[in-house]
Amino acid sequence: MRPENYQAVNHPPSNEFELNFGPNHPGIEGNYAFKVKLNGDRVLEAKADAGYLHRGFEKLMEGRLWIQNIALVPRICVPDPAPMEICYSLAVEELGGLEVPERAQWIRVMQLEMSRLAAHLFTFGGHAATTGMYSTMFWGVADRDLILDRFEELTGGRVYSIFNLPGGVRRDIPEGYLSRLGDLLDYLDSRLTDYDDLFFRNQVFVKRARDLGVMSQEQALKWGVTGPNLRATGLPFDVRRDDPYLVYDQLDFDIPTEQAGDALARNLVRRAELQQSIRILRQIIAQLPHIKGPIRCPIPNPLAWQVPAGDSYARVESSKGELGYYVVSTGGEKPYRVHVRGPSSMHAVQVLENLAVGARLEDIAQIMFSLDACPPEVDR
Amino acid sequence: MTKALDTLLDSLLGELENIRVQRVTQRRIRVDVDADALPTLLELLQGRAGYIHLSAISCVDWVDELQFELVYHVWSYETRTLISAHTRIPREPGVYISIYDLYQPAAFFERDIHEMFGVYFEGSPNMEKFILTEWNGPPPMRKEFDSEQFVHQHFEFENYQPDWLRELEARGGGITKRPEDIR
Amino acid sequence: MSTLDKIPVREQPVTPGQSTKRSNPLAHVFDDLVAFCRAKSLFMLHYCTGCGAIELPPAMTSRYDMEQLGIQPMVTPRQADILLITGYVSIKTLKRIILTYEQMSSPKYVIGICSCTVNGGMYWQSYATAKVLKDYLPVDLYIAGCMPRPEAVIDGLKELIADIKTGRADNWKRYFQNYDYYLGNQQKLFGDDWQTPTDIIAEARCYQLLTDQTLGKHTALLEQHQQPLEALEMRLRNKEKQARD
Amino acid sequence: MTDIDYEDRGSILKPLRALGFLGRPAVTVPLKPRDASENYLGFHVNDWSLCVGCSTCQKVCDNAAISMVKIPELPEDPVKGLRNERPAIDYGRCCWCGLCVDICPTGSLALSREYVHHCREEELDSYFILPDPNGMHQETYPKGWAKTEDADLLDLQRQAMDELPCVQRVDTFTEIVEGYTPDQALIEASRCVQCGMCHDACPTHMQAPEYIRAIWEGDLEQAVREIYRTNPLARVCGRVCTHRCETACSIGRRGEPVAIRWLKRYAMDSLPDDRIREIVLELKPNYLSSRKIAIVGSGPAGLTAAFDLAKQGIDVTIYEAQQEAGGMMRYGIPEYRLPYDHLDADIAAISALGVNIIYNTRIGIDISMADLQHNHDAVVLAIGLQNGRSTRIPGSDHRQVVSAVELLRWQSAGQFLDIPQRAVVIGGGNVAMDAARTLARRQQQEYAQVNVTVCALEDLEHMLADPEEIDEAREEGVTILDSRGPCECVVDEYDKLVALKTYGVISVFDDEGRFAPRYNQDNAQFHDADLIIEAIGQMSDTNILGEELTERLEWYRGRLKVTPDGRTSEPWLWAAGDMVNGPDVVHAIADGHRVASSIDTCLVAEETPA
Repeated sequence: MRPENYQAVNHPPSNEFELNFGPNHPGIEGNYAFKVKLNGDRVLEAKADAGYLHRGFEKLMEGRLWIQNIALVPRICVPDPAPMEICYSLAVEELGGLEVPERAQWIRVMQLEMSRLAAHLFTFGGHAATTGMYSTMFWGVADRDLILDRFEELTGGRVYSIFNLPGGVRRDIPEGYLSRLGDLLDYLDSRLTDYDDLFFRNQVFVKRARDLGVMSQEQALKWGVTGPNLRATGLPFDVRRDDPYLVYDQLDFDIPTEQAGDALARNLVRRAELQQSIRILRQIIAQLPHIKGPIRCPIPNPLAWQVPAGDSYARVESSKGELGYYVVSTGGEKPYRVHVRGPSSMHAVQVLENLAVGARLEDIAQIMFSLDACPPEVDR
Repeated sequence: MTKALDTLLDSLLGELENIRVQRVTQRRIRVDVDADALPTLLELLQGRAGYIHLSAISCVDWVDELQFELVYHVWSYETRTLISAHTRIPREPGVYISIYDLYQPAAFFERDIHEMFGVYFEGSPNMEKFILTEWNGPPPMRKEFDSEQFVHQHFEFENYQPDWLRELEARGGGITKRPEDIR
Repeated sequence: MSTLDKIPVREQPVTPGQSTKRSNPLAHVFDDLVAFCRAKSLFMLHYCTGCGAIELPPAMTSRYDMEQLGIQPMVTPRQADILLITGYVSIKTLKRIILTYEQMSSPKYVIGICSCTVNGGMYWQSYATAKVLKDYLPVDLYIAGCMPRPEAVIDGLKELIADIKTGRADNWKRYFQNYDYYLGNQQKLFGDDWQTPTDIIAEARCYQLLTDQTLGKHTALLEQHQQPLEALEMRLRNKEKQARD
Repeated sequence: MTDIDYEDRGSILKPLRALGFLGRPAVTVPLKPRDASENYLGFHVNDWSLCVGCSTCQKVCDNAAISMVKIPELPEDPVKGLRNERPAIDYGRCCWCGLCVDICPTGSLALSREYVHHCREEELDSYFILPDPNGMHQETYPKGWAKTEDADLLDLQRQAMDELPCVQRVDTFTEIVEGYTPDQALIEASRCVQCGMCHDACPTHMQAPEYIRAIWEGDLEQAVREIYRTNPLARVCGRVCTHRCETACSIGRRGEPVAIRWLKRYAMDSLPDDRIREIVLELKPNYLSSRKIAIVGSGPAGLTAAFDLAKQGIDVTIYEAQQEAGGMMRYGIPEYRLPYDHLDADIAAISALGVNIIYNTRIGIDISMADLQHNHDAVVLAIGLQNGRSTRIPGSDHRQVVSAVELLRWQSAGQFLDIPQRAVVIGGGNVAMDAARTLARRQQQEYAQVNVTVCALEDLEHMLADPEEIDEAREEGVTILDSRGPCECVVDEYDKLVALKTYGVISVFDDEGRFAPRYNQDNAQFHDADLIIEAIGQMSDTNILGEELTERLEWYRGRLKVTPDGRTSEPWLWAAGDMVNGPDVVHAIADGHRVASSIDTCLVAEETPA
């Protein structure tokens, strides 16, 4: 068969076109595609075309030991892997009734917030690039890389850390790590104003992003939008606050919101979340030295680990929104079923399809990046 | 808040027969309900307690019981609790009702479950293939589909012959246990 | 078939690999110059096929700055020299990769990074990913890691550049010379009626890379159902549409 | 909420601000690989001197990237738990998660800080590497992700075994070791990584990984089945086995080995006897062979041989001189280590297979070897080592000087009646300890006080008895003197034994390493004794064979000469057990298997006309 990209469709004489947008397109975040129906450059209809990154994670997990899946899960969302590991671990811990030591919980929160910072910086970069402002991307990616250096120091891996096990974390933090992290935070803090000058106050961006992909709060709720995209419509919902996990209830942070619900608002929420993440991390740096104890509760021999039968649904606020893991065990050495609910599975498909209608072709990329859609989460 | 929730749950218990409610943790509630009663339950939850956010629909293939288990995770922004509504449908023919009219996000999950498990949801806006457009095997998430076996039938793997291995084999050594052997 | 057939082909016995002998003594000097320039400015196709792509933005941007090597991302296959396969390729993606690869103009170089391109990587059990990339495309360079750090990628690219300078990186020729083999593997995966719009056989003739391995039973299968593409009919002005708007 | 004013139009001079960036350091790093972090997940390194080839890394690898490769040059020693295999890793699969490092029982595997590798398509074989300490490209990089205390995925602590405290055990013969509770057994079983070192090390190659697995999965019947595949005397071995398996266990490389012996015992004890017998009877054949085999002696070797042969449907008869079966297991091992009812249960299970045991029948007296040969197709000689060796020092032929085996046999048979007030044991092995501790118990029962002295030739470090035996004996009030060489059993004028005279030992072996103790005559001691027990080794009582047969058989240093599978020079006669290769239960069992299979093959060979 011919790949449908090459199915030449002859329309009756009109200026309606069908266009395959992606998967190989710089405006697309990741490996993802749209079938767009255009009138001129107005989008009449957009249909998401996913599956380019499909690996059948949920099937693979059923074939691997509980602990082996730890290496698998971070791959589900490449730009923001830490929440994946931790969410899976939380689900398994709930099943196995494992008590995670407090120190481990703090270290986990540290990873989550670092990962959030990195992911947001990355998303700016993307969005800026879609408006032709590459220097923002260069800055964002370079600063993200500094965070990755800290990840590398902590976990031994730059992007995929594979640092969390059900029951805790795999290593304790290195000597003098927190101070180095503190320096990094100071640096990032000082950079924020640069970003404002370069990007958030940049009229090129502001004028293009405002009133783009507008979504009212009702629509957002109806479409199952979560995370910064939901908060950009004025609803201060955050899993960290409303369904607390780990030690977030001991941490002090705000939930930034915006009212407009357009691409600009979504970016401003992320911009504000950078500050909040830095704030949280500073609290952790202050607290962590006083929290002693083990970094992992004793777990059985991984080769013979049978998690008690049952099911659990764990939720984590990833940088993209609400991330959920539904894990079912039949008391065996492998999961019976793992279902991953990626936030982008809403944003990248339904929401994007809806928001794209009426937009102009060149704005689809912007909308996609402003929603921070992560294709591998959709495909799994 | 939790008190209000309890009263709500009691009222639900009253209105639907054979429904089992079980509070797992402070914010997690498990509800088991018959397949025909589920939409009503969700409607009540959405209408009465503001469970307007469908977090996910999970499908579990209980191949031995010849059943699919559908789990609807709904979240209420008001009561801040997550209700997981479990229901079971027969594996054959594997047809169920869509809840798209209640929750629009259901469209994605139902479509996903359809192509991964082969469960058909009547009334779902789009049951076409989405992720597996170029896959013409059985629904892969079904338990009877053995991915590893499929791979060994359809793919060859790299057969390395590095020099050190050849030398070892010349000296009577060589690979004794391949990873496939212990699986 | 496609218009490439119209290109006049010099009637000469073609031996695979080596180019036909030239009379002009300066020709080789010229070739070396070309190879040198080619190695100095490489365009890398901007296509994130898998997770490894996450390490490319750092490699391309200020921190590691690939452009010091004269390598830049390029958005269209036609102008790209390097096709970077970043990690696992799901079968759906592999089709696009092959289409893209065939659209790229020779000489073209394929780099497979991450474990997955070599032997299936951590998705070796997966029903949805292709396992051994080099069965479907000739690969010039592999970079190990899951995923490789930007430094590793750049180090690999340096080697590729060196190979281009010496003219050693010519695996792209193999695709034309052994098209039947590659097509066979592709058909095994995508079904017998798999075809791409690019007419590889005609191109092979044009590049004088047509060998006895180029054609075979798989290409014969291809001939049966290959039709040329029809162009889309477009009209910019349209009465009734305007009336509606 | 945001504090930035994105309405701000800025001014035309704003771009000049960018000049400020000239002062900032550049973020670009040089175009060469940076040093990786301290616990970087880089390429593998493997310390071959530590690695034992247990293949645990292969089991935990989630990408099926690890193959075990045999390297002929490396040492292989099942008894020490060494395999000459090392992991080879496929970098076309590996994802550098480091689980292999965290689980490695020996701690030999680690990830280095090396991370750059690339190759052309034709060099792709370089992706399949055999990690050694030198790193992937023979350049040694510092270690990255390596084993740390808090990150070990294995439980190195063994489940403690409860024992009777001294006060409770010293005056009774009830079993000392109490055995695992179900929870303990479960935890202990879960520690196993299924490497199979134990299986290789065990003389009779028990299916230890399989039955430990079964225990972990809670399927005790399966465990018992696995045990009976290779060992019909599991209750005995679960208690008194010399557990070579545990010395080989790969967990024992850094921690305490899995308590394989106690787990076997747990499996056997936790099922009711009749259920176990049913499981054994599953092995009973539904056919009967016409062959008849006689086995002399119902020790471990004889019983095992009988068990195997009976599984072949062969009619087996065991001739036992004593009034009960078990040989040394009954008459050599004191009850507090191996309670008789467990031994009886094992024997009952075996005889349930149709093995016929004739008691109180002494070969040479009640029935001759010739008759056995005449009535049976083959005869197995498994008479063990029933006679104690004598020191042959002056007075050692006195009636108050007995051998340890004799004493233990009295005790087991209930014939040990007049208990000596003061006893001296000569010897430093486990048998000596058994005798001493038995005496101690009897003395406690009779006189409520212990006066037993053990005179060992070796010093404490080199004493042959297990350390815990020595400690427990001391706890129970036994005096243990090391480096004392016996020189005379002193007898008074009324021909009554009064004491043992010993010299201090200068050296036990001579320069060539032969046994030739040298004494220091000046350092003489007298140990008062009403009874002297000689525990310096046993020998087998071969008189029963009769001169004529003894003539025909071939001998080697007083031991019967046999082929590896137990055949003597006589075509109808096999020999097995301690009399062939030294005193050890599990070796005797292995011997029994060997002999049985050898007999079976020979009989089959005879049946099929050549």
